[in-house]
Order: sequence, then C-alpha cells, then structure tokens
Amino acid sequence: MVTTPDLLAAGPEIFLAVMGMVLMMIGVFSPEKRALGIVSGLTVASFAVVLAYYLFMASGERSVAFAGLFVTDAFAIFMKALVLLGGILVLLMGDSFVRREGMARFEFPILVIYATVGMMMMISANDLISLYMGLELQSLSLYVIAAIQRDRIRSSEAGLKYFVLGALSSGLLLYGCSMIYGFAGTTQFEALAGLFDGKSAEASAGLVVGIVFLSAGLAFKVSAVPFHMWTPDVYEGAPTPVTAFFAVAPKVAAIALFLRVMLEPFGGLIEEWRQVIVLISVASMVLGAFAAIAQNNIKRLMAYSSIGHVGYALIGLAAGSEEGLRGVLIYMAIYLVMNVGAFACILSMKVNDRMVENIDDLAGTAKSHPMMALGILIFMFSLAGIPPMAGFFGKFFIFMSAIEAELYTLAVIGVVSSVVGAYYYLRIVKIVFFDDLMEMFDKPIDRPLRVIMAATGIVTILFFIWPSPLLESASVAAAALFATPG
Amino acid sequence: MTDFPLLSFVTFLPLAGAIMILLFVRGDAEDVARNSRWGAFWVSLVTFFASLVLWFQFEPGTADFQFVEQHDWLPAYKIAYQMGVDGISVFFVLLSTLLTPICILASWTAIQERVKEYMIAFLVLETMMVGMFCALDFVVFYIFFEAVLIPMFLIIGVWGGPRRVYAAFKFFLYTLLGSVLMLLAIIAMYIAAGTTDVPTLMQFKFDPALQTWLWLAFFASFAVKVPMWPVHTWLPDAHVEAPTAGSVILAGVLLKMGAYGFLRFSIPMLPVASEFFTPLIFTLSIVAVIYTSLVALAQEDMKKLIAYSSVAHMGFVTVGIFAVNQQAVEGAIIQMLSHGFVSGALFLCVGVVYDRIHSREIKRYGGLVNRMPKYAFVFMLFMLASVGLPGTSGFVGEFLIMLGAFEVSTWVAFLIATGMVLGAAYMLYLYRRIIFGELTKDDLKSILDLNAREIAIFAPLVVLVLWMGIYPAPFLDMISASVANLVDNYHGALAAAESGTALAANQ
Amino acid sequence: MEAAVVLLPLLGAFIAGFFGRMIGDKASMVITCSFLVISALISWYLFFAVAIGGDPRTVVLFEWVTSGDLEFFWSLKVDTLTAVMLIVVTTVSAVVHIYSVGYMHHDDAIPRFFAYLSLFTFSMLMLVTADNLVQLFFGWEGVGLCSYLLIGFWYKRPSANAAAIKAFLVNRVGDVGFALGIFATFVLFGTVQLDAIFAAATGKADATLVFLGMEFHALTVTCLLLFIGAMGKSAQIGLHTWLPDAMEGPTPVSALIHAATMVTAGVFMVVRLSPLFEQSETALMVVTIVGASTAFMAATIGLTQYDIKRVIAYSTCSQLGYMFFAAGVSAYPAAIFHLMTHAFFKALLFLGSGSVIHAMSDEQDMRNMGGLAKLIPVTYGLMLLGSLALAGIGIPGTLVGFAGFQSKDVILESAFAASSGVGFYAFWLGIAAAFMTAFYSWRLLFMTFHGEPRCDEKTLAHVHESPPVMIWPLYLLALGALVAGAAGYYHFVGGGLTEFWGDSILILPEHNALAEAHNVPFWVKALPLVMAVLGIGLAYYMYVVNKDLPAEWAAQLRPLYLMSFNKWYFDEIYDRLFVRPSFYLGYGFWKSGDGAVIDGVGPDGVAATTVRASKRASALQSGYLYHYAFAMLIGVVVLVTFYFFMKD
Amino acid sequence: MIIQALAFYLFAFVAVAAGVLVIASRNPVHSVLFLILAFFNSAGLFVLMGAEFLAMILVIVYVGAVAVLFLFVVMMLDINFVELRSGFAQYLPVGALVGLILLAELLVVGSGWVVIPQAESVAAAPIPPIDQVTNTEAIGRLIYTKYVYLFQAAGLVLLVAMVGAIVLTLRSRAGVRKQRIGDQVARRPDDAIEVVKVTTGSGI
Amino acid sequence: MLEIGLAHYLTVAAILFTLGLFGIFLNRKNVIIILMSIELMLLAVNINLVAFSTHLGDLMGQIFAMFILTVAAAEAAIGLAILVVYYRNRGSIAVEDINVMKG
Repeated sequence: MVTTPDLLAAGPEIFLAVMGMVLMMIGVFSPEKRALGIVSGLTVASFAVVLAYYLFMASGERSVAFAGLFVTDAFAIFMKALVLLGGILVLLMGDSFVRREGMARFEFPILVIYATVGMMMMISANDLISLYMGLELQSLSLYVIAAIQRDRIRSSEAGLKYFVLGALSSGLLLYGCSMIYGFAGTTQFEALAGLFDGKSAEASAGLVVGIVFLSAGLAFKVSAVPFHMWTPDVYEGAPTPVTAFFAVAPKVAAIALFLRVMLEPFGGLIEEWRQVIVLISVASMVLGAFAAIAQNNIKRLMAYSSIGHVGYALIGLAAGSEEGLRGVLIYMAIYLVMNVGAFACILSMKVNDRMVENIDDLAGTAKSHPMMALGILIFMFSLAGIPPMAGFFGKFFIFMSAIEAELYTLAVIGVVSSVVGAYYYLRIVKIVFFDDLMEMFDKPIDRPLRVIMAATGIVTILFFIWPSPLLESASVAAAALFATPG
Repeated sequence: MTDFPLLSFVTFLPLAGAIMILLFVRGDAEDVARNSRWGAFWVSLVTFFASLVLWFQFEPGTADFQFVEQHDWLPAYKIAYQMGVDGISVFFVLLSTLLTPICILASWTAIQERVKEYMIAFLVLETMMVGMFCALDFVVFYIFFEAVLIPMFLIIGVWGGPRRVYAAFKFFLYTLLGSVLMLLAIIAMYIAAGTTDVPTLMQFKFDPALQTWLWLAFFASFAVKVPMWPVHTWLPDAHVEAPTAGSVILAGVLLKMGAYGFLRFSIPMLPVASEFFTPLIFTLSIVAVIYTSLVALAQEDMKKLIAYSSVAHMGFVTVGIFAVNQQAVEGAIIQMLSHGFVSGALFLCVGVVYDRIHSREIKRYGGLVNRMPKYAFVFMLFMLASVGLPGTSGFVGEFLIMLGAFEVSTWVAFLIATGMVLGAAYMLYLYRRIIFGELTKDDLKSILDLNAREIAIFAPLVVLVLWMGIYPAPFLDMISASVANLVDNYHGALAAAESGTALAANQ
Repeated sequence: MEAAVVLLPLLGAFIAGFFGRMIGDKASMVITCSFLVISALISWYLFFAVAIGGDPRTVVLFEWVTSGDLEFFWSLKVDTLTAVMLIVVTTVSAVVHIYSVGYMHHDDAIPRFFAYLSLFTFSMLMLVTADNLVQLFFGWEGVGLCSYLLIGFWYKRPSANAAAIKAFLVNRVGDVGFALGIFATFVLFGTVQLDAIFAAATGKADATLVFLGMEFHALTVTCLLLFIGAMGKSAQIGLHTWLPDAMEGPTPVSALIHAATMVTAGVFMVVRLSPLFEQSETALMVVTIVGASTAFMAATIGLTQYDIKRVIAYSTCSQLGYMFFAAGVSAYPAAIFHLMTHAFFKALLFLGSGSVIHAMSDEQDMRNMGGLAKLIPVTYGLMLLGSLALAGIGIPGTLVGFAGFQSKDVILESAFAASSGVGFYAFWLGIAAAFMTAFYSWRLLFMTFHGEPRCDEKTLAHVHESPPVMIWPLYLLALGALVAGAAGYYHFVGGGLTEFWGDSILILPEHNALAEAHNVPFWVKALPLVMAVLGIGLAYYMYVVNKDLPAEWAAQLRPLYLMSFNKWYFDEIYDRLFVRPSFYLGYGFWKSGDGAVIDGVGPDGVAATTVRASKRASALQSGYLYHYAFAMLIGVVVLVTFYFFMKD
Repeated sequence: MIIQALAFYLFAFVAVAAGVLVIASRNPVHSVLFLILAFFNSAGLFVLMGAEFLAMILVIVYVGAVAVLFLFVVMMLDINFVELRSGFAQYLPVGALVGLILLAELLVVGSGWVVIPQAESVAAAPIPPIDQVTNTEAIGRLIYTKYVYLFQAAGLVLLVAMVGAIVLTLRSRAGVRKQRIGDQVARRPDDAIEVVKVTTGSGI
Repeated sequence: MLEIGLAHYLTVAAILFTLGLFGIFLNRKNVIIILMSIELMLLAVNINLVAFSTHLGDLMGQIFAMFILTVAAAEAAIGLAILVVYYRNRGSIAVEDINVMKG
C-alpha cells in the first residue's frame, strides 16, 4: 500500500530517521573519544542536506501521503526549514559546551535527530493520530536530552518536571482528541475541515470541548500560559545548548502544529475557539512581560521572554486570517534568528572555563567584549521589538493582522506588555553597557559562537533593508495553508 | 542633480560614517579617541553641507513634497521607502544636521571614555533624526521615530550623570509606551486606507469615529515626545542626566518630533478629531506653560530649570499648532526651530561651566561675569532669546503663535501670554544667580572664559538666533506655502465634515 | 539720513560692546559720544525739516515678517510726533553720554556702559520711529532690556540685580497687555501697520470683540490692553513699583532712561495711537483716572523719601501721571509738550543729583547731606533751576516762567476745560500733586544744600565740584529747562498747534479740552502757582525754620506717614500676592505635583507596581511540580468553563 | 442483554473503585496493584465493546510491562512513603471543586452525543462485519498497510525510549570490578609479564 | 438503564479521567502516584476512543488507542528512567524536594 509518492513526500523524514540509526552504529563503533565529534558533524551535515533540499529543491505543491496521515506543502517546508536551521545552529554553537560539560555522549546528537524527525512529523501531521505520534517522538527525545547531564541535579530535575508535566499535557491532548473523534467521527484533518467549512454542521459542545482540551495540550508544547509552568525551570535546568534548542526548534514546530490544527481542520470554527486563544495569548504576553522582570538567571529570563513571544505569535493565530498566519510565520523566523543569537551570547558567558548564568555577570561586557556587547544590544532591542531591528517587523505584522481582525483590545494589551517587556531587555543592555566590569569573560570566544553571533546579529539588524525574501516565502507558506481544499 | 537621492544621502551618510568608525578606527586608546572625534566631526559636517543643498534648491512657492524618492520596500504590503520634504519638514532636517556637528564639538573634551562608541551613537542618532523628518511613508517614519530611542538611551545611560540609569529607563519606556500605541493607529490607518503613503493619507477621509481613536493614539505618542503636561516628567530627568550634547539633541530635535508629528499627521489626517480635541490640547498647553514655568522658578539645578523651560516653550508650540491658522502654525514652526537653537545653546552654556566645575547646582555658581565676560554675553543672548525678546528668534515664534491663538481664543492667548512674564522671571533669576553677583567661590576664581572651540560652537547659533529674529523672511517664505496648504485643507475638511453631518441630520 | 539717526547709536554700541576691550575706554567713549552727537544734530535737522517744514516721511528698510495676512517691515516713520521725540531722545542721550564720561571715569567697565547707553538710545529710536505696532514693541522691549542691563550695571550689588529683574518683570506684565493689544488690533484691522489702522479706526468705532468670553466694545478693549503696556513702561499706578528701585543704576542712566526717555514711551504710545483712543471714551477715561491717581500717589510718596534719587524718581512718576491725564482728556499735544520740557528739567535734576552723589562719594541718603550749597555752588544753582521748573514757577497768564510752568499749567487747564467728571478729578488731584511736588522738590533742596553738613569729615573733605565734562552738559539741559516751555508753546499747544502736529495726532472735534484750555477762568490758571508757592513755603518752614516739625508731624500722622514712607505698601502687597506664591507654587508643583503626584502615580508608581506584580508573578513559579500541574488542570477547566459560559 | 449490562456494571464499578483506590491508598505498591486491577476491568469493558485485540494489548502491554515497571521502580527506590502522604488533604477542596466541575461538564457534553450525520462518509476505516473479519485481523490489516506510517513512527518512539532509557541510566561506575571478557581475551604476555634484569647482589 | 449505550462508557471514562485529575491534587507529593494518575487519564482516553469507535463503527478509534498504549509504554520507560536518575542525584523523589529551580 505504500507508494513511491508516499515515500518521496516523507523522504526527508525517512532520510533523517535512517541517518539516526546509521549514526548510532557509527557512534557505537567509533573510538569513544571521537564518537561525539563524528556523530554530531554528520548530524549537522544531514540536517544541512535536508535543509538544502527544502530550500532549493522541494516543491511547495501540496501532497498528501500515507492514506492522508501525512501532508507536505509550502507551509510545512517553511516551518521545517526553520526547525532544521535552528537545529543546525544550535548544534554548531553547542559543540564546545557539549564537550566540556559532561554530556559528551554521541547519543545527544542522535536524540536531536529524532526530536527533529518528530517535529517534522508534527509539522506534516494531517491526522490527529499522526499529530500525536510526531508530538510524542519529539517529546520523548526532548525529555531525555533535558536530563542528559544526568549527574547534575538541575538537569535531572528539569527532565523530571518536563516529563511529568509533558505526560499530563499528553493526557489532556488525548482526551481532546478522543472527544473530537467521537463527536466528529473522524481524525482526519481534511475530513474535519470538510465538516465545518459550510454552514451545514454546527459544532457540538463536545467537539468544542475537545478542541479546548487539544489546544491545552498544544499550548503546553508552545509554553503558553497557563500551561507554561515547566518552561522557566526546564530552561534553567537543562544544559544551555539544550535550552537553546528548546527555545527555537520545538517552539517553531509546536507553533506550526498549533497553526495547522486550528486553521486547517477547525478553521471553520474560528468563532468557537478564538476567545480561548485570545485568553491564552493575553495571559502569555502579560505574564511573560511581568515575570521576567524579577529574574536574575539569564536562561530563566529567556524562558519568560519566550513565553511572551508565544503570546504575540498567538495573536496572529487569534486573528485567524491569512495575514495573521503570515505574520506568525515571519514572527517565528525572526524569533528563531534572534533567539539563536541571544543564546550564542549566553553560551559565551564563561569565566575561567566555567559557565555563568547570572545576568549580573554581564556587567561591563561592553568594555571587555565590545563586539559581543554590540550583539547583545542588537538581540535585546530586537527581542524588545524596537525598530529597525528585525524583532520589530515580527511584531508589526502580527499587530497588523490583529487590527485587521478587529482584535483591538488584544492589540493594545500586546503593545503595552511589549513596553513592560522592553524593561527587562533594557535591563540587560543596561548591565552590559552602563555597569562596571566585575569579572571578565574568557577570551577569545569560540569561533562557531563568534560566527553565529555575527551572522544572526547582522541578519537581525539589517533585516529591514531587504525583507522581501522572508515576506514572500511566508506569504506563499501562509497561502498554502489557506488554499486547502475541503 | 535632480535624480540624485539627496535625502537618502543626507540620511544615511552619518550611518555610513558610523559604520566606518566602528570597523576601521583601531589602535591604542588615544588614537581611537582622536580619530573617532575627527571622523565623526567631518562626517557630520559634510552631512550638514550636503543638507544645505536642500535649502538652496528648495522651491518655496509650492506645498508639494520635494526631493521625493521612492523605492519598493515591502511590495506585498504596498509599503514603500519614500522620502521627501516640504516647507514644514525641511528646516527640521537642517536643524538636525546643524546640531549634530555642534554636539560633536561640544563633546570634544567632555567625553573621555568610550569616545568611539559615543561618536558612533551620535552619528546613528543623526541618521534616525534626519530620516524621521524626511520619511513620507508612515511605517518608515515610525521606524526612524522609534529607532531614535536606541542611541539616545545609550547616550544617556553610558555617558550620563549619577542617576543616568533611572533617567534612561524613564525616557525610553515612557516614550516607547506612547509610540507603540501610535503603531497600532498607523496600522489601523493602513487597514482603513490601504496605504501608509503619507501624502495619500492626508487626502484620505477617515471615519470621524475612527479619527477619535486614532487621534488619541497619536496623542499618546506625540504628547509624550513634546512633552505635554502631565506626561513631561521624563524630560527633566533625561535632560539632567544626559551629557551636554545629549541634552542639546534632546531639546533641540527630539522634542520637535512630537510637535512635528502633530503637524504632519494629526492635523491633516485627522482634522475632525483634531478639532474636537483642540480644547484639550489648549488646556494642557496652558497648564504646561504656567505650571512648568512656576516649577522652573523653584529649580536648583541649571539643567533642570532649562528642561522645564522647554516644556513651557513647547506648550506654546502645541497651542500654535492646534490654533491652525497661518500665523500660529508658522509661529509654531519658527518657535520649534528657535527653541532648537536656543535651548540647545542654553544646554551648551550649562555644559561649558559643567566641564569646568562639574556641578550643575545653581548655588555653586555666582559672579561668573567677572571672569567670563564672553560667556556671560552668550548666555545673556540666549537667555533673552528664550525669554522671547524681539529681535531674537524666540520672539518671532512666540509672537506669531500668540497672535494666531488670539484669533482662535482670547483666553488661550491671554493665559499663555502670562508665560512671557513667568519665562522672564525664571530665566532672569537663573542668570542673576549664575552670572551676576560677587565672585566668591574659590574654584570659580580661576575659571577660564570660552575657548576657541566653544566660540566656534556658539557662533553659528548666535548668528541664527539673531538672523531669525531680525530677518526671518527667508525661513517664513519657505514655510508659508506648505502651511497655507495645511491650513486650507484642514478647514476645508472640517467644513466638508460638517456639511456631511448636516446632510445626515437632514436625512 | 533717517537711518543714520537710528543706526549710528547701534553702531556705537556694537563697537564699544564688542571691541571695547581692544580699542580701550577712551576710544569707546569718543566713538559712542560722537556718534550720538551726530545723531542728535541730524535729529534737529529732521525736526526742522519734518515738524516745522511739515514733511512727514516713512523709510522702509526691509521686510521683517510676512505670515499670511500679517506683514510688517523694519521701517522708520518720521512725522512731527516722532521728530519731537527724536530731538528729545537724541539730545538728552547725547548730553547723558557726555556727562557719563565724567561720571563714570573711575568705573572699570566703561565700554560696556557706553555700549548699553548707545544700545538703549538705538532701541528708543526704533520705538519712536516705528510705523507698525510690532516694531514699536521691539523698541519697547529693547529699551526694557537696556533698562534691565543698566539698572543691573553694577552686577556685584545684589540690590542692583534685584532691581533690574524687578524692572524687567514689571515691564513684562505691561508688555503682556501690549502684546494682547497688538493681537486685538490685528484681529480687528487685519494689519499692524499704523497708517492702515488709523485709516480704518473710524470705521471700527462700533465694532465689538469677544475677549475672555465677554463681548466688549472692540476699540476700548484694544486701547485698554495697549494702555496696560503704557502703564508698565511709564510706571503708572500699580505697575510703578520698579521705577524707584531702578535708581540702583548709575545716575546718568536714571536721567536718561528713568526720567527723560524710556518712561515716557508710554505717553508717546498713547499719543501715537490717538486715533484709536479717540474712538473710545471709556479708554480715555481710564487713562485720565490712572494718570491722575498716579500723579497724586507718587507725589505723596515723594514727600517722605530720603534717598535723593528716589525722591526724583517719584516725582518722575508723578509727572508721568500728568502727561497721561493730559492724554486722557485728549490734550495730546500738552502731554507731549510736558514730556519734552520734563525731559529737560528732570534730566537736569537727575544729573545734578548725580553731581551731588559724585561729590559726596556715592552717598545718596539726604539725611547725611546738608550744607552743600557753598561747596558745590554750580550744582546747587542748576538744581535750583531744575526744581523751579519742576515746581512750575512762572507768571500766570503769560509765557514767562520755567519750562514746567507752561507745560504743566496747560495740562491742568485742559483737565479743567474738559469739564467732565474725570476731568475735574484729574484737575484737583493734579493741583494737590502740584503742591506736593513743590514741597518735596524744595525739601530735597533744603535738606541737601542748606543747613549744616551732616556727613562725616572724610566725605566732607572730599566734596568737590564736578569736572567740566559733567557740568557743561548740565548747562545745556538748564537752557532747555529755562526756555523750552516758552519756545515750544506756540507750536506745541498754542496757535500753531494744528499746523505743527499735522496728521500725527488726531483729536476729534468734540474733544476740545485743549482748545478750551486757553479760556479757563483765571483762578484756574493761577491756582497751580499758588499751590507751588505754598509748597515751597511749607518746605522752607519745615526744613529751614522749624526743623523739628517733620518728626512731630510724622509722629502725629503716623499711619499716613507710614503709608507714604512705605510707598503705599505696594511692594509688600505684591510680594505677598505674586512673588512668594509663585515660588511657593513652583516648589509645590515641583515636589508635590511632579514628584509625588505625576511621577508617583505615573512612571514611578507604575514601575513600582510592575515590580511588585513581577515578584508576584514569579512567586507563582514555586518550583513545585504539583503547583505546575494544578495550574494546567485548573487552566483547562477554566477554559472549558469559559467556553460553556461564552456559548450562552 | 441483561448479562451484558450486568457485566458492564461489574467491570465499570470495579474499574472506578480501583481507580479511587489507586489515588487513595497509603502504599504506592497497593496503588500499583489497584492500577492493575483497573486495567483488567477496563480490558473487560473493551471486550464488551468488541475490541478484543485492544483488551489483550491492554493486559499484556499495560499490566505486563508498564505496571510492572512501576512496581519495580517503587520497590527499587527506597522511599519513606509516610512522609509523602503528609498534607494529603491540603488541596482536597480545590481538587474536589475542579474535579467536580470538570466531571459535570464532561457528563453534560457526553450525554449530548449523537452520531453525526456525515459519520458514514467521513469514517476512514469502517469496522467490517465481525462474522467476516475478526477484530484483530481487521486491525492488523490496517496497521500494516494503510497506517504503516504510524506503525513505523511507533517504532521510532520505542527506539527513542530505549536509547533514552539507556543513556540516562546506564553507567560504568569507576571502582567497580567487572569481568571484561574482551580484555581477558586480548591480554598478551607483554602486558602481564615484566622481565626484569636483576643485577646480582642488589635485590629487587 | 439496562440498555448500555455510549453514554455509559463515556461516563466511566469521565469518572476515571476526573479521578486521575483528582489524584494529582491528592497525591501531589508523590511523583509516582502522579504518574499513575496520568495513566488513569490515559485509560479514560482509551475507553473513550474504543467506545466511540464501536458506536461510530469505525476502527480508527481502536487504532488510535493502540498507538496510545504503545507510546504510553515508551513514555513510562523514559519517565521512570528519569525518575531513577533524579533519585540517584538527590536521594529522594519527594516533590517537595524537586524545587531547586523556581521563581
């Protein structure tokens, strides 16, 4: 029953899954000391191959494979490219950390591969069951890599919390799925979409309750309030490269899944779920902004920051329009770049070969590491959404869609909380630029970090000069989701 | 020459200079400092001379935008990179390009640490300021408008006084809060009108109900920037803590951004709402004039006093803008320019003594005229210009504003006229305490008068202040066509709106 | 040529001000003085050409402001009125310049002083040659500035600085009125050019204007607003408090600015705007009442002052009151006539007192003087002459008399001849003031020059006659004080009046006080003289014959005495009413308004709340797994419940 | 019919009761055992509904693997359970409130169920008549053909679980003597024997 | 009452689900029981799915349930592994102790 088109459509996923197994073998049979280097190099290489495939060869045509379980379209390609890009960058910049900090095991890159495959499956999910399988493949891998520094309390605590809460969220999600299945009679996205696009079927209460449970589960994955509670602890506890990975790839994938689920099968029920999303979005923006202010640990701060950012992205979802979707896509792309940059800076925070994570440790960086300080400046202002940094454009298109959808209150709350949020980003800038040097970070910064910092920094600050490529591909991707027949 | 993108050139030249300095100025600390100073100075000077071309080639007779440039930018959204100036904006461009080299000169010796970064920040700031006044697309405008905050935040925070952190944050967040609301308004306008092209939006008739909200959102942004009472409290703090040159730019250009916004956007695009809210603006402006003048009277810190005086002077400007007649609006523009020179110069005056004594407390001074006659003269001149003495630029603006306001409301004219007295009171009182009297403080006994560099800083400002006071015709000529157009359109739109409602009522 | 008159002093000021140090004191003095003298000579030429020759002219220099309908130029309008002012201003100024060469010779900032003087002269000339209200305002403020600078010339003295600021501020209050008047004029006439306004004035006689929410007769409002400006500049009651304090400046300044020229600008303005004032009975009435009241009030204060210059200052104030009520009864020529004569004799008195002060080593308190007549006889003689002119001694019914006699009498007669209520009010107060004027000016003479010297030995030994450079100018002024009245009578207020003034002054036919002035009963003409003589006699009795009497009377009439001595408590009232509340309010607004309320509720309050909220928010993150789980579970239940409720 | 009903009530009641005891018993070992009981009864319910294969899976996978795993861990980690039960009732009211609200809502929703009209058309895999194809066979036909994608994905999940569990728990403790057969086999005389030249008279 | 319909099964599932939820509130301190509570929830889901499957006449639900069972097993393996790792580091699995990170 499996046909060649099926295999082609899921080719990249299959390739990566197989690569994972191959690499496992390679890892096992390589000399112990070199195993990690070889495996992670090959991992990056295979990511790069797939990324290149998506960027240059993959057609954006929608094609459904595996009896409607799997779909690939421009939207999926866009999001997968982002995920892969995030994966590559994080692996590159985490390399030295991984070697140094007692997580030098080749299983790490392999788990990253499977997590990534899981994410790609999520992005391509076209059925509640494949959604669930992708999600779980991703989650299980992530649980493990969060706890991968198994000798550290923080890491294992992070893994434990993430796991318990993740399992709970799976439970909620599944309950939702079961309700949807029961009340709609199908788990297939296209079939679901077919049920609700016309005026024929009014959504039954059970179905909407199912959707609410489902979105609760998804909200957990994107760490939206009130399902966000794991985020700060896991971000803080997990090893920094893992945190960086968490902050970019799974978030992009989960947002993609969220978007697809809400807009494709349930797009016709937008009036039913919009308020729920609005509520979650507002809560996320506000909490992200406020709670971050009190933080001293920079990873924790980034966690709250990501909660806030998800709130903004959800505005675009609440708008429920093609513009909103496009806004979210642009937002996520920019979010990815600037977050990677910010984490590159965090990974450079090393005193006498020891990682430090307190914000105050950044004091006076402007004097000792002017270029890194410049990078922090760019990323912080970008995260705060100040033009002309890229972050501004992300917010701009999101708010545009919100206003267009007449979600005025949401937009106002959004901008106001972005001002509150600006406060803590500014605080970092303040510490970097205004305060006096206390402890100097090690010099020089590792080359991959430097390169990534520079590259993301340049992209972030110069995005405004030539934004069209991103905008256009986001448009195509957004259109793809809305062009769904049925 | 006509095809040369002059505005973009003027806008981005400083940025290019900043990048050059960032990348190529290296070596030991002293070389870096010297090279960045000179580099920044030359760049800003060239920019200034380039911007003078704008003046010479400007057609004064037309209200159209000139030197227009247009490039695709976000074609998917029909948002384009558009630049252009008219009579209202052209002088603000010149004001910005003029004040930047002056500021760089003023920081020559005052800034000894991180000179390179400082100069870069200033050049970036210049780009943002100039770009903001040139932008003909609302989104482009907004980007420049907001981006100004970044270098200014750093300038205050890194090179500022003891409470710089507080001041920098207050400045940043306060103004940010205002402008994000404006962003929503811009988006709403875009959605209503389908474009962010400023000239088109000026022609677009927004629904009156929508206008009210848009106006309020603009108000949130511009009122903070102006600053109007009661959202002015960031200003004294920012001014006091900023380094001298920072204060100069703040007072000279940044405050104008708010008023410029009212003039460029609120009035022409939202005439009905503007008219509806005029009493509010008048009230706040009057309070600003009287209240802050009184506050200025009680100040013990020179910079704070001048900062409060800025609030009062900008109160005049907002009255002028919302009086919407030829005299008042022209007066408001002249007053803004004049205030740019005068308060900038006054901050420079404070900077001169601050560089020598490192105190801004009024009590620390007294009798400076004994040792510093040139300084006393310069200070006197600007003080008088600030007071609005005829023959100085301050008079022309204030006079025209009050004259125009009188036509609209005698109450307003009467109440802001009290500012003439109060303004004189605090400025003379300040002058007396600093300059006059016996020279008793020991460290003042060896204080030096202005040096050649400082004279070079003040000279152009002195000339401009007198020139605009005695022969403002060249300025007014260039402004008048645009202002006339603005005023006509405004009243035309109001009349149309009124007849529209009348019609609706009849039906 | 017209430009030369005006600009030469400016040039002098410029040279002395900027290059004074370079070229030295002497060169500065020579340049400014000679420029002034040239300017004065040209003015006299212009006077004959314009006023006597009847050839008014206007020279436009260049555009000043064009803004929509509003358009005005820098220009020089010379008509009879201006010409008269020109000669008064330039002559007195030239005299003062020369006098200052002697008076200021031991000062260390001579170029600055002369620069200020010349700058002042320039401003004053701009004022009198204005052909539009704004240029008038320019000159108006310019003289105010110079007055400020000159009063505060000795900047080391705190009292001088205080006086300078006070002068500026009080003037500013008047200027607000003036400015509003200009605006009203513009609203009414659509122009600020004087000629155009005058031409249209009659047409607007019935127009109304809404001012401060009330509807008024337009021209009345306009005139009154403008008149507030005049009150400030000319130190009329209520806004006069700066003038006595202004005596902190060097004496030549007092002579030039605070006696002869600047303070008369108000009078000049009212006269200049006679076509407007003529249209408003109310405005004229107010002018009369204010003028008369000032004349009386200032005179009463002058009775008890001890500072020699302050006495003269109050006298100036009082005389300005005369001029105003003259204008108020439409006797504009009389006002200008008195303005001119007053300029001479009052400058003479001031400079004479300067000479005295100079002789007494900068002593100004008359209680420490006495018996100087023998030591400085020339000064005494000149002061005597000035006092006679001030008291208005002359033979009623003829032209024989000192300058003040003709001019003051014609004012009082006009007031009487106006035969209106305010006219009589002015007349009787004027008569009373005349009595007091004579009294205090002679009191001054007696206290200063007669009796025994009351100063210490050292000062006494130092007393000397002033150098020729100070005395000669006085002779010139003395000549003016002696003959100006008689010489000008015919043209100014006599038969040649209409022809002389031409179009520069407008008097409506029904306002015929001046014409009627020649026909008043004889007792009216004689009464001023009688009062003057009585005043002199009383002064003689009190300060030469029975020297204990002043103290006795002061004790018996203590409230009145204190009222007079403390200048009717104006300063105290203003201090309580305006100055202190301003500072108090300013401080309050700053600390409580900005600090506590706006910042406290606004940014700081919000920031504090935010920080508190953020502490709370992050306290939610307890670290306990089960709390997190609770949050999720409660969250999902809330969302479901929310949906249920939303659905309904 | 009645038998079916009785069976349902029996299984349902026992399952719910076991569920209550899972969360209420003092000893986690008991909890695990009650969990197993609940699973068994649920399997019974499955059978009632005609899902024999799932019932079997539930017993084998859940009872055989998962529950035993729980039991194993509970017993392996030597934990003071009494301590863990303190504060048992602290959140009881909140939990009860939340639980009851949710239960009420779920019941309301559940009772409103109707087969949607389009059920026929949207059903992806209609159950074939039981007399033709058994439940197990029907499922088998689907998961190895149509839904092989899911089957493979499940494989990956299990692979990750295996790798993860090993990565986390496998450790070679330093200082523990273990037999390394490879080392023993690869041992060569050179490693074991050192030939020392002893000069006479000096000793070793 | 004797007619056993879908609602009966749904009710059982709902009760089990709620019990799972309630169990978390009740046994907040013991991670293992929390995990068991979650297993109860999954059981409820499975009952739901199978019930729907039967009543809709669609095998999809049963397949879904099967994969849930599979994944749940994998999940349990990983979860317990993490728990063991944590226990090794900390010597306790009391939830009260799992709060190195907070705020």
